[in-house]
Amino acid sequence: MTASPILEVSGVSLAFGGVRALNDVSFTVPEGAITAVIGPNGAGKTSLFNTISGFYRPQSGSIRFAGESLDGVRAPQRAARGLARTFQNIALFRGMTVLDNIKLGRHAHMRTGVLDALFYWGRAQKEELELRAEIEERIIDFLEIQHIRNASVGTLSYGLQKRVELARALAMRPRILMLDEPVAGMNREETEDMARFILDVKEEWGVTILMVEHDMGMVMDISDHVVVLNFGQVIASGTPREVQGNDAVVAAYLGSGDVGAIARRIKAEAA
Amino acid sequence: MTNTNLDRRQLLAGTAALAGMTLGVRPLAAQDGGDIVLGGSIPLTGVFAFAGVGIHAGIQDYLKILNDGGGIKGRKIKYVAEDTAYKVDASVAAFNKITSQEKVSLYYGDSTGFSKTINPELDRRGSMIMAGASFATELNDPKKFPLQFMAGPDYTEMFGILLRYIAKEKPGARVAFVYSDSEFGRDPIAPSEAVAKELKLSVVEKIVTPPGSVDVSTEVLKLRRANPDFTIFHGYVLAPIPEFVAQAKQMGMKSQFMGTFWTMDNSTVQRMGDSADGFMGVMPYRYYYDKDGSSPMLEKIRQMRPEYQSTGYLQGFVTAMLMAEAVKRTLDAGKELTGVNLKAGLNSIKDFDTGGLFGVPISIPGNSVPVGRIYRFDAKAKQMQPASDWIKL
Amino acid sequence: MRIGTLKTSYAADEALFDTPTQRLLLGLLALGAIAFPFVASPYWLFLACLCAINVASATGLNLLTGYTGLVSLGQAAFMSVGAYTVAVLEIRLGTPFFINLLVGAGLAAMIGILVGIPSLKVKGLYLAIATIAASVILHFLFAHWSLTGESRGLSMPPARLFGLTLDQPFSLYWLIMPVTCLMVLGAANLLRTRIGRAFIAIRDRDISAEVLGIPLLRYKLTSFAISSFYAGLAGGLWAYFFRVVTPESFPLVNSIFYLAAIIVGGMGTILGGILGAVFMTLVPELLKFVANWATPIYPDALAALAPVRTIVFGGLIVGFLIFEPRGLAEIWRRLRRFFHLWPFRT
Amino acid sequence: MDTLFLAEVTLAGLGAGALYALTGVAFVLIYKATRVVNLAIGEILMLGGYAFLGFAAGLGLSPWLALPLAIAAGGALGWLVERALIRPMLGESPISVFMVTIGLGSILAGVVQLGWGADPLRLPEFMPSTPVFIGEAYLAPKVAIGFVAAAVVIGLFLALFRFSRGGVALKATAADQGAAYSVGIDVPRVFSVAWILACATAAGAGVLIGAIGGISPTMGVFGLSVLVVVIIGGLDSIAGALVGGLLIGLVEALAGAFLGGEFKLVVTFALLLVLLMVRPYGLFGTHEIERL
Repeated sequence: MTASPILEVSGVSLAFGGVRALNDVSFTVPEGAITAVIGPNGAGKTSLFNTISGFYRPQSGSIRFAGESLDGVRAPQRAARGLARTFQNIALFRGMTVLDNIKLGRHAHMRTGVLDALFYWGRAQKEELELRAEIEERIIDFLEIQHIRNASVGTLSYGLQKRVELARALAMRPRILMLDEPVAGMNREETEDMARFILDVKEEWGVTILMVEHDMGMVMDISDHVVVLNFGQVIASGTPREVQGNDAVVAAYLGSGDVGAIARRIKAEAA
Repeated sequence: MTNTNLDRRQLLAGTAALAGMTLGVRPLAAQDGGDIVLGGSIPLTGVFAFAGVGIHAGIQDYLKILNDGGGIKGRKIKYVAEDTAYKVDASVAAFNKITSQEKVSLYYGDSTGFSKTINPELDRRGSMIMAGASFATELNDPKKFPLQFMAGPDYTEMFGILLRYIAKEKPGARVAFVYSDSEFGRDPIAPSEAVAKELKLSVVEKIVTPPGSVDVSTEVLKLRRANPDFTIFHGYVLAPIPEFVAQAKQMGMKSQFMGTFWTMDNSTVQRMGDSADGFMGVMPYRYYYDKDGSSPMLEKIRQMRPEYQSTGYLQGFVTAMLMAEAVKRTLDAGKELTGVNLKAGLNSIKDFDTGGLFGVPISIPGNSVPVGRIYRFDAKAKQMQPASDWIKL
Repeated sequence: MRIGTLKTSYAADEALFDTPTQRLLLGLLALGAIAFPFVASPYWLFLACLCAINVASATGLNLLTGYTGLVSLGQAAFMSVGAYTVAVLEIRLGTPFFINLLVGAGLAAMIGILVGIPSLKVKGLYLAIATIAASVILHFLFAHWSLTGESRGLSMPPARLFGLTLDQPFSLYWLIMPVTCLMVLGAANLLRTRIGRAFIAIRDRDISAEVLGIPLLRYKLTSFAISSFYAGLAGGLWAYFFRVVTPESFPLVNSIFYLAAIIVGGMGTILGGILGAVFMTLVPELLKFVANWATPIYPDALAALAPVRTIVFGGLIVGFLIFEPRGLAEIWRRLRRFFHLWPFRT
Repeated sequence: MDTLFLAEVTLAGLGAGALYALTGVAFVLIYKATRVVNLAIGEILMLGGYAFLGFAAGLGLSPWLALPLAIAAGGALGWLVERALIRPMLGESPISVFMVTIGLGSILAGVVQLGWGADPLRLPEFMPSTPVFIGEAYLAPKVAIGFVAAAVVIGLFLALFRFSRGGVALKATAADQGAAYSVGIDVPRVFSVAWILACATAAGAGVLIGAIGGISPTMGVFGLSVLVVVIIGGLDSIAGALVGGLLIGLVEALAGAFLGGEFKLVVTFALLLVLLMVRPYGLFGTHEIERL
C-alpha cells in the first residue's frame, strides 16, 4: 500500500435471480501499482470486472473511481473517465482491421460529429490524422505490432489478438487498465512477452493495473497487491507473499485444479 | 399467338432492343410517311394481367384488320409494347424505352398512376395522344389532361349509369357502396354520393375493404345491418366479391349486387360460382357473344377468334380503333400528327359508328365516352344478358 | 501489375483512394459519368437515374443494416417521407428544390430516430418487424391525409434551377447523379471516422462496444437517422424524377428490394451497396431483353416474364446468401486481386 | 341489435383469429426447433391452396382426397426447403436465414404465378354452406369450420408436445441445440420434422383460407399478419400463437366493423409497436439473457 487508492470497491453485492455472484465485496486498488484478483473458477472475478465496467448494476454497495462515485454512471461514461479494459474471451471486432480496432479505443475522447464525418474536412480529418500518428508512434511501436496493423483480426493468433486488445485498451487513455486473463491460453514465451508489456505499461505510462489471472506464476511475479475471491466474497488480500501463506486461500484452491499450481509455487518460494 | 406476322413484329422489337442496348446509338426516328407507332405500357403480368393480356390481343387484332386493309392513307400503324407488371416505374421505363426507339404518335398506358405520372411529359412532347386502362374520374378533364382520353365512361359515369338505372327501377332505393382502399376503389365514391342524392337515392353504407383482404365476414355483417336494396362493388377484379355475395345470400340478404367495368368480364363473373346468378353491372361495349342488332366489327372478331374474348380485349380493340380514327381525321385534314391535332381529330368524332362495339353511335366531346348499358348474369346461359337499354349521360 | 505500397504520410495512407491506379480509374469513371448523358438514349438515362436513386437509398440502408447490424424493412417508408415532403413543399410553397430535398431528408431522419427508439430494447427480427409496423402506419397516414392527397397521391411540378426546368432524364441526371455521388462519398467518409467505427463495433459486439465507451442508444439512433436521411433524400430525388407520389409508390416489397440489394452487393461495404443496387435495378431490364429475344422461339416469353422476374429476385437473394454471402463486392475484390498480380499469379 | 352485431363481429373475428393461430403455430414450430424466422410461411400457405386446387380441380380428385394430398405436399416442401436452403445456412446470422426465407417466398410466389397465372382463383366448394347460428348470431359456415379445424389441430399439437417423445426432443432442442445433440437427440432430424410438420400445417391452413376467400399469388401477405400474431405472442410460444392469433383476429374484426376496413392493418401494427415497447419479447416469449 504505497499510494492512495484510485479505485475503491465497497460492499458490492450482485445477484442474478437467486444466484449470488458477488457478496459484500470490498477492496481498494492503489494508484500506479499492479493489483491482481485471483480465485477459483466461478468465484465471481469476471462478474466483478463487469460490475466495475458498468455492465452489471450491483444491488448494493458502491464503487468510487479517482475520488468520484460511479453510481449511476453508465458504461460508456466510465470508459470516457479512464476505465479501460480487455476481455476474457477477446472482444475484438472482426469486421475491422487491427488499426481500426485500436482506433476505436479512442472513441470517447474524440469530438467528430456526424456532419464533420460526412464531409471529412477540418476537425474530423485533423482528429483522425492525429490519432493515427499517436497510435503508430506510441502504441503500435510500443507493442511491436507494426507488421499486422492492416491485418483483419480474425486471421491473428490468440497471443497477437490479446496484444491488440491491450493496444486498444491503451488507446482509451486509461487511468486504470483492467485486464481479464491477459495471458490465458498463451505459451510460455507469449506469456513472458505479455508480462513484460504489462510491467512496461505500469512503468512507462504510469497506468494503474487491475487484472484477473489464473497463471499464478505470473500473478506472483508482477503483482504488487493481490485480492482473493471465493464464492463471491473477498477471502484475503495483501502482497503476493501474504496471500500465499493464507490458509483460507489454500483451502479455497483445494479441490480445484489450481491447487497443484499453488502448492508448487509455495514450495518453490520456500526453497 | 401463332400468327407469323406477329412473330416478325416481335422479332423487329427484339432487334430494336438490341440496337438500343448499344449505347451511343440514337434512336432511329421514323421519317414522315413511314409507319405510325402505337406504343404501349401493357400489364401483361402482375395483378392486372388478366386484363392486360386481352388488351394486348385486342390492340393487335384491330391493327391487323386496319393494316391488312391498307392502313391509313397507305401508312400502317405499328404496335410496340412492353410489359409493366402494373407498376408505375416499370410503365415509365417502358415509355422512355419505346419513345427513345420510335417516333410514337399514340400510346396506351396501363394505370391511373401512370397516366398521371406521364401527363406532364405528354404535354411537353406534344407529339402523341394517350389512352389506357384507367377510367379514373380525375383523368376526365380535358384541361388538366389535354392529350389523354378513355374509351368509355369514367368510373363516376359508370356509377352514374348504374344509379340512374336503380332510380328508374326502384325510386328512393337504399344503396351501399363497397370499395377497396385504393385509388382505384376510392375514385368515384365521393362524386357518386352526390349523384345518388340528386337521384333521390339514399346511400346507406359505404364499406372500405383493405386491398388484398380475404376474410370479409365483418364487412358482410356490416352490410347486412345496413340492409341495402342495391350494393355496388368497385375497385376489385374478383376477390372478395364472390365470398361477399355468397355470405350475404346465406344470411338471407336480398340485395342486388352490381359491379363496374373491370369486374364485368364474363369469365370473372362466372368465377363467382353460385353467387354469380343475377349479378349486374355496367358495360360500355357489347359482349363478344352479343348477337342483338348489327355489329359487323364483332362479326369480324368472332371470325378471327372463334373462342370467347374478354372485356379487356374489347377495350383494347376499341381504344386502338378510336386512336386510328383520330389519326385518320388528322391526316384527312392535312395536318401534322401532333398531340394537339390528334386530340382535335378525336374530339371531332360525332355520332360515330364503331361497327357495333358500342351499342349506339358515339361522340367524344371531351376525354370520355359516357355510354353504357346494364347487363345481368344468366347462370343458365353462362352469359351476361342486357338488362337495360344503352344509357347515355 | 502493382507491387508494394510506398507512402510517406499518414494522410496518404488514410485517403479513400490510395493508389495512382485507383485514382486513374476513378477519374475515368467520372469522365464516363459526365459523358454518358450526351451519348446515351433517354431510356438508358432513365435507367441511370433510377440506379443512382437506388444506390443512394441502398447506401443508407447499408449504413444501418450492413454496418450497424440493425435490420430495417422500412427503407421504402422512409423514402416515402422524403418524397411526400418534397411534393407537398413543391406544390404548396414552391420553395427551391435543394431546400425541399433537405427538409424531406431531415424529416425522414427525425422519423427514423422515432422508429429507432425501440432498437435499444428490441433486437434483430423483432426490430425488423417494428420497422414494418412503422411502414404500415406511415402508409396509412399518407393514404388518408388530405395534405398528402389521400389515396390519389400528389402530382407535382418539376424542379427548377436558374429558370431551367428539370423534367427530363437528361436534365435530372445532372441533379441526381451528383447528389448520389456526394451521398456515397459522405458514407465512405463517415466510415473512416469514429462514427463509422462505432457502428461496426455495435454490429460485431454491441455489449463490449458499450464498455469501450460507445453509448449504444445514441449511435443506434444516429445510424437510424443517417440511414433514413439517405432514404429521405433518395425519396425526394425519386419524387422529382417521377413527379407523382402515391401511397403505392413505396410498397413493402421495395424495402425488401433494398435489403436484397445490399445482400447481393455485399453487406458492410460501400462498394457492395453500389454494385447491389445497380445490379438489382438492371436485372429486370435484362430479363426484358431476354424475353424479347426469346419471343420468336417461345411466343409466351413476355407473359412469363413477371413470374420469372419474381423467381429470379428470390433466387438471387437465396443464391447469394448461400454461395456468396459477401456478395458482388467480394467477387469484385477477387477479380481485382487476380489482375493486380497478373501475370505473376500465385 | 347492436349487441347482436357485436356478438357476430366477435364470432367472425375469433374465426379469422383461429386461422391466424393455426398458421402462427406452424411458424412457432419452426422457430422453436431451428431458430429460423420463416417469413415464407405465407407463401407456403398459398402453395397449399394451389396444391389443393391442382389435386381437386386439375386432377379431378375428390376434395376429401385432395386435402390430405395438399397437406402432404406442404410437408414435402418443408422437408425440401429445410434440406436445400436452411441446413446450408446453419450457423449463419439469423438475419441471413431470415432473408433466405424472404427469397424463398418470392420464388414460391413466382412459381405459382408461372403455373397458375396471376388471376385470383376459387377453390372447388367442399364445405357445407348452411349458415351457423349461435343463439341469434350468424356465423359464416366456412369460418366456423375453419375455427373448429384450427382448434383441433392446435389441440393435437399441444398434446403432442406435452406427452410424446418427439415433443421432449423438440423442447430440448429449443432450449439448447448443442446440449440436446450431446445427450443423443438427433437434432437434424428434429429440424426436419419441425419443418415438415409446420409446412404441412401451413398448407392445410392455406386450403381453409383459400376456401373462404379464394387463392391468388399475392395471398402470401397473409404471412405478414401472422408475423404480427407471433411477435405479439412471442416467437417461441405455442400458447402465445394461440392467444396472439385470437387477439389479432378479434382486433381486426372490431377495427373493421367500427372504424372501417382500412384500419384493420394499421390498428394491429400499432398494437404491435406498443406491445414491443412494453414487452420486447412478446406476451409469452422467452427473454434471452445477454452475456459479455
